[in-house]
Amino acid sequence: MINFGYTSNKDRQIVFDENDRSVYQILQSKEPSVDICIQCGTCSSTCTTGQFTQFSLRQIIVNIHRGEMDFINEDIRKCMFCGKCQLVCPRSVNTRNIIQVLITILN
Amino acid sequence: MNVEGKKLIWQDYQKEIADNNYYYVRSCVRQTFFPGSETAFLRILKTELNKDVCDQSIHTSCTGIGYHSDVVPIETTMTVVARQFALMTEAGYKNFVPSCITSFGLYTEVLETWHHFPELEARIRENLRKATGREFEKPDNLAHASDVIFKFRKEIAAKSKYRLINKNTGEPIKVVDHIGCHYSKMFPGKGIGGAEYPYVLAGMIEEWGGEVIDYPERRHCCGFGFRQYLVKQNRGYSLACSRKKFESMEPYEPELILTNCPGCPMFLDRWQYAINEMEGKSYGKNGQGIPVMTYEELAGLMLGYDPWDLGLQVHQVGCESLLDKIGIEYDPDKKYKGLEDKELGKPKTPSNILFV
Amino acid sequence: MTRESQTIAVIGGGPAGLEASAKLTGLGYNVFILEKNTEVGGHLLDWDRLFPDQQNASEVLDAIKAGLNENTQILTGAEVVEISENHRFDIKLAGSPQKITADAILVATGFDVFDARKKEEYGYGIYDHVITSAELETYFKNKKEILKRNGSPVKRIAFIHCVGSRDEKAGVRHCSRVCCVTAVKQAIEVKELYPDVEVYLFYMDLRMFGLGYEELYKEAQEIYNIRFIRGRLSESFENQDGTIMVKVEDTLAGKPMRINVDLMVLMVGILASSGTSEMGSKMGIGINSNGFLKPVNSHFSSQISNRAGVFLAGTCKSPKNIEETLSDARAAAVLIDNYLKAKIT
Amino acid sequence: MGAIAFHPFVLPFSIGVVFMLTALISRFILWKKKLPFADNEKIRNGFFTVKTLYALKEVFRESLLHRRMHRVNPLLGYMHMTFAFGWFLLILIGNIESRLYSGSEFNLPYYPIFFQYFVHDKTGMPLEKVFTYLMDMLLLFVLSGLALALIKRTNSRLLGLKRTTNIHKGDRIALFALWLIFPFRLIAESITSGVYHQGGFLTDTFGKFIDELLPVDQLVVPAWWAYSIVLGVFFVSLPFSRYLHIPAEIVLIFLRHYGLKPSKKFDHFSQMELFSCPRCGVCIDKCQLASELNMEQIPPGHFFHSIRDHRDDKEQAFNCLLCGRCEEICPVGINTLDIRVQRRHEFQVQDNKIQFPYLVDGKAQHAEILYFAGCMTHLTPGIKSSMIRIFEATGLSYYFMDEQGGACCGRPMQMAGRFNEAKAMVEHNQNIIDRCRPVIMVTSCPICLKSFKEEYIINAQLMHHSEFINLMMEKNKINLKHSGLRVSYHDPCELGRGLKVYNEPRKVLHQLSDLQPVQLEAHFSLCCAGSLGNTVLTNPQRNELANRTLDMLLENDPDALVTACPLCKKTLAGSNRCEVIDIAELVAANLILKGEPSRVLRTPMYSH
Repeated sequence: MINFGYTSNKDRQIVFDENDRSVYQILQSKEPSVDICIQCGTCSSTCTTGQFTQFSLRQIIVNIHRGEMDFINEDIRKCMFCGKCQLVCPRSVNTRNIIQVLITILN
Repeated sequence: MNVEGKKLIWQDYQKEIADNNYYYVRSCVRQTFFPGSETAFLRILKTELNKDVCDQSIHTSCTGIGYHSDVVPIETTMTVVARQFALMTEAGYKNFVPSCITSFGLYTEVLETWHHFPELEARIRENLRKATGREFEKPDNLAHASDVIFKFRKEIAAKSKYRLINKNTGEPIKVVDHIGCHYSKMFPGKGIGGAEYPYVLAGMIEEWGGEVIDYPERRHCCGFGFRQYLVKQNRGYSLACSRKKFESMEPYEPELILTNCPGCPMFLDRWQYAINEMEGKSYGKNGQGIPVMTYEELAGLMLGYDPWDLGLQVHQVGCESLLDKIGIEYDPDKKYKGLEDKELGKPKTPSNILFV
Repeated sequence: MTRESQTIAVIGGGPAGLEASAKLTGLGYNVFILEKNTEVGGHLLDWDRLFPDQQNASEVLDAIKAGLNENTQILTGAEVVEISENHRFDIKLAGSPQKITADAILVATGFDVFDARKKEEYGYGIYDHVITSAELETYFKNKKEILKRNGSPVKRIAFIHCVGSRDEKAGVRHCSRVCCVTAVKQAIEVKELYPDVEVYLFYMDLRMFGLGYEELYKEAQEIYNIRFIRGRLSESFENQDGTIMVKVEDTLAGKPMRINVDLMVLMVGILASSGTSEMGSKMGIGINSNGFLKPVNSHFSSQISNRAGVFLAGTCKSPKNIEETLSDARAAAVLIDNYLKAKIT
Repeated sequence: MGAIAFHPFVLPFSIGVVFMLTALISRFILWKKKLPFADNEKIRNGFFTVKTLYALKEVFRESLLHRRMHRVNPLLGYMHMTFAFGWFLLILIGNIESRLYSGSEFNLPYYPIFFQYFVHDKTGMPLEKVFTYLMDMLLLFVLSGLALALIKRTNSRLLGLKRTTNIHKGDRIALFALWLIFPFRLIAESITSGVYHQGGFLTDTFGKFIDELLPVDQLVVPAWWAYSIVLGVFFVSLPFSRYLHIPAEIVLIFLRHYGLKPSKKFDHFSQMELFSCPRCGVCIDKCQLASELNMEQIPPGHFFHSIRDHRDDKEQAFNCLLCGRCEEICPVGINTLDIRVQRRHEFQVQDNKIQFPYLVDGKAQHAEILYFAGCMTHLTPGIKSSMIRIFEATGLSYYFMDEQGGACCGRPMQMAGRFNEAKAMVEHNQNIIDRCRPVIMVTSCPICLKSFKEEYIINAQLMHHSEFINLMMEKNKINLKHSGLRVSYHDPCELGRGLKVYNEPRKVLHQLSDLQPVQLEAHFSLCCAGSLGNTVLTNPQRNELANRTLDMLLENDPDALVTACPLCKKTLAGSNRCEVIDIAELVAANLILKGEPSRVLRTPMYSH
């Protein structure tokens, strides 16, 4: 093996068919309202934690659906559970339970 | 796949290609990467097809690499391009044939720009006049060298000694084509077959007996992308692009990659070696690489030229497996011998698998 | 003169033309419906069920047709060649000595769906498993099974929104409005037929403008497990096994994405039909930048053309759903009546 | 007397008693050993004090008389009282009777129980007739309770219970044994009396009746066998059935008097509370999830049962509003909410990593009043601006701690049982509050207030804005005019049952408006269903509950509904059935300010 001084860059593409999307399936079975999210971003904009960090429930949901699980476990632990997201969600997604279920599934 | 549908599209992208009297401009890098290719082009046109080709040594780089790397301003580039046209005009030619895809894209872009902004053209004429005292006519016909070979693919086939057919099985050789990005992605109408399903190389492969293989990442760039390769820190990105293509084509088991751009054969060839050195992965059959060729090299092989005259020994991925399949005769001992049997020196063989 | 002595030529026998004719004959006028095709009904003939309540298109068409009375004359296969004006309009039809004389003309020449072949990179007409929404509708209508070319079942379907809508590269700047909800409707229908099929919708925006559409969208998520991915198809490719590789940017995850599907359905947009453009140029009616016919004022006289006695109804003016089309046709009928009454007195 | 009275049929009873006592005593000894040192210390220090006497008094009042149960449901109270107090008296009087007869201090334990078998002629015994009458009377008393128990089991509605608890295997044996004890005693004593004519008004009469039908002299011994067996069965099954609540409650009462309290973790005190639950079922009807949404398994009666039986209680633990209606009503005074949260904690992933590293010291500023609006209040800006207006009217200096948003108070995390995480937030906010050094700390959110009261150490008068407004009113710092509105007041759970703030908001509202009564108020108020305590409920379920609550609140057709919690406001307003305003908003709109005309509350948006 030769070190040329560079390596092949990691592909950023979401390879949907190869990603492990099982967490979404479990989440979906335990909290079906995750399905009706329309990714409007209201939750992430009102988020108390969002004032301090890049935390976004919207992105967490979409990334889990795509099986992009990097950092999800760290991210969900940033949530303070205050419930503002639940109050503002136009689709009435049970946001807090999504966090609750994820914390259980991912540990 | 519905080939009929593809043909409908090909019909929409027909292109006028002059049939004689070409003014040939060479590529900066091809002569060092694949030195036999341009020689083969001239030999085919002049001796096989009896065409008039003007090949001068006084033209310069088109500045394309510098232009796309943001180091040469556009007016400078246009003036250099204007000088190339002036040389053509002075030599009495009207059909401009660049060897390089980047050049072809650049000439097309300059001509299009002048078409829409005549005042710019006037200023460039003025610049050229001031700098060199030359005047120029815009070419009547601008075609890439691969367009010219495409135009005469049937004539070449008629004169061919070999066909792209496995002599043992009688099956056509499976070839993937890779078109240089600047050939038609910028101006789909200027490329044979357009940008989505280019036909220029596919037409040659079909005509010479091979089977064209489509694969999902066919349109993806080889990874040259000037700034990606030229800066060493970015080189991993270049490598990743080629790797994406290899991984995508691998299941189709192609036996040859055919290219028409200076950079693409370079990267598709050398990166196979680099990936193998880094990770031990190879994409051809039996742990071998997939041979990569330029269209001139392939045309030359079909016409029975000696592989070593075509410069196939400077390829990183050895082409002997393909030559054997087609049944092309060659002398293995002469591989690393130059003109008058001068020793060229042997490359260091890759450590883990036999690539050369 | 009375209403009974006056004649109106309705060009185009789609929902708008038929509905306007029904209202006009109801008022007592004589109406000629000039239909280029062999049958009246327009695109409704090819449609199976309508959003958002899944009513049968044929029921709707029958209800419209039921309004026609004996004062209506339907001429099918009738292509307008020339229109001349001499107090009244004289209309010459192709291949027919018959000349129609009318006191007013209603243009209801409708729309054509976008020719998906123009989006070459999507592979329609080239890849085996790429169809349009209009084709899918005929599958539903003819109870044709949705299978792969080799007869094996389809496991995953992608619906691609905005094919020939909101696409300057395809020369279409407008939003075709109804395709979003059509995609949702068709996705649900697919799931009803094949509950195990995975369905993905690739969209830029979801424009659920009508009452009941948003509910349908939510139903798709909640009941049918249909997934929406916000990303517009850049290009597709046919894999070795005939599946289609869909390449999008997953804009919400902020990453490029690729996903293999067995069937790709292109939600083709609504364009002014060739007949619409033809009528526009033949009669000197204004054409807007999207290729649709331009009424004199799009707010308060949206059924009146710039040429006296020529009226416009339906999707020759803009993409519309059935409800809007029929309302528009009825409005046109009223305006034609007003126009002719003024002439009578 | 002479020889010791004995018959083999006393064995089942005797073995049962010995077994039960052994099981109970060993259980309690084991349990006490596991108690933390501090708790044991409390027990040691309290034992020889007046606390023991108070505990005894409470045991008498609650374990025997069931006073609290009487208050909740008289019939149910009576039923429990007959079993507990009636049986207790039967044993007590029976003992006295047998001792008086034998004149001995020492009796074998079974002797008083089977006294009627061993002694047929009590002539010469002091107060012979009185005892005979009393014992029959007491037996009748217990039997009347048994009749009620049978009715409760078959038709609970007659006892004012819409639902009752279910019985499970272990319980069933104990329950049937218990039911049979007193009828069998009646039969045994009556048959004996049928032979020897020794009984009182009940047993003698019944004995004569049986004598007419059956050969009573042959039935005497079998009848006593039967009575002894059911007693034995009951005693053996008691430690393994819900009847463990009888001894457990007594122990619990003592422990409470010695100062033991529920902790955050599910510990031995929690277990004692759990075993003290008699599964009387009064909590079931009070639970809105059970009564409105048919989630039968949620109320503590069932929830505790699942824990005791080691069944999966996760759903039950999390699907609870923590509204406190069950705790309020519980006759045993079990801390139902604490146990619920303790169980949640058990299910949570214990994470000892540093929580919320992104929380860095926030800005602090000294002022007389420190105002913490709370996360939810940021979604009801009307409350925030009203509070600012009120603060300004008081002329006191104030600092709005989370004006630009801040960390959550930690209560929602606490309620979810994630204590480490909650602690991190508490520490963050505590630090800011300490640096602010306020005189009064006001919050608009009862959820936060509860957390501040329980989790924080705040050296200031800590109060909800309704209390603050009342205080300012009483000190004449603000003056209010009547709004002219008829309003109804909704007690937020956390403010009312959680913190016992019932009067202050009402006092303020009386000043401001025409306050209408509602059917369920204060202690008994309904939850709005927006509760952060529940993570499981779906939105349609929450809407359903909110609508039922509104049905009750809007009975008197008020002009507006007033509440004192941003979450209640949002939840109740979501139905669009009436104008919902916060008490602060009503106050702010009706402040009498010098030199400025007071604002008029906008007209109600929804007419009804």
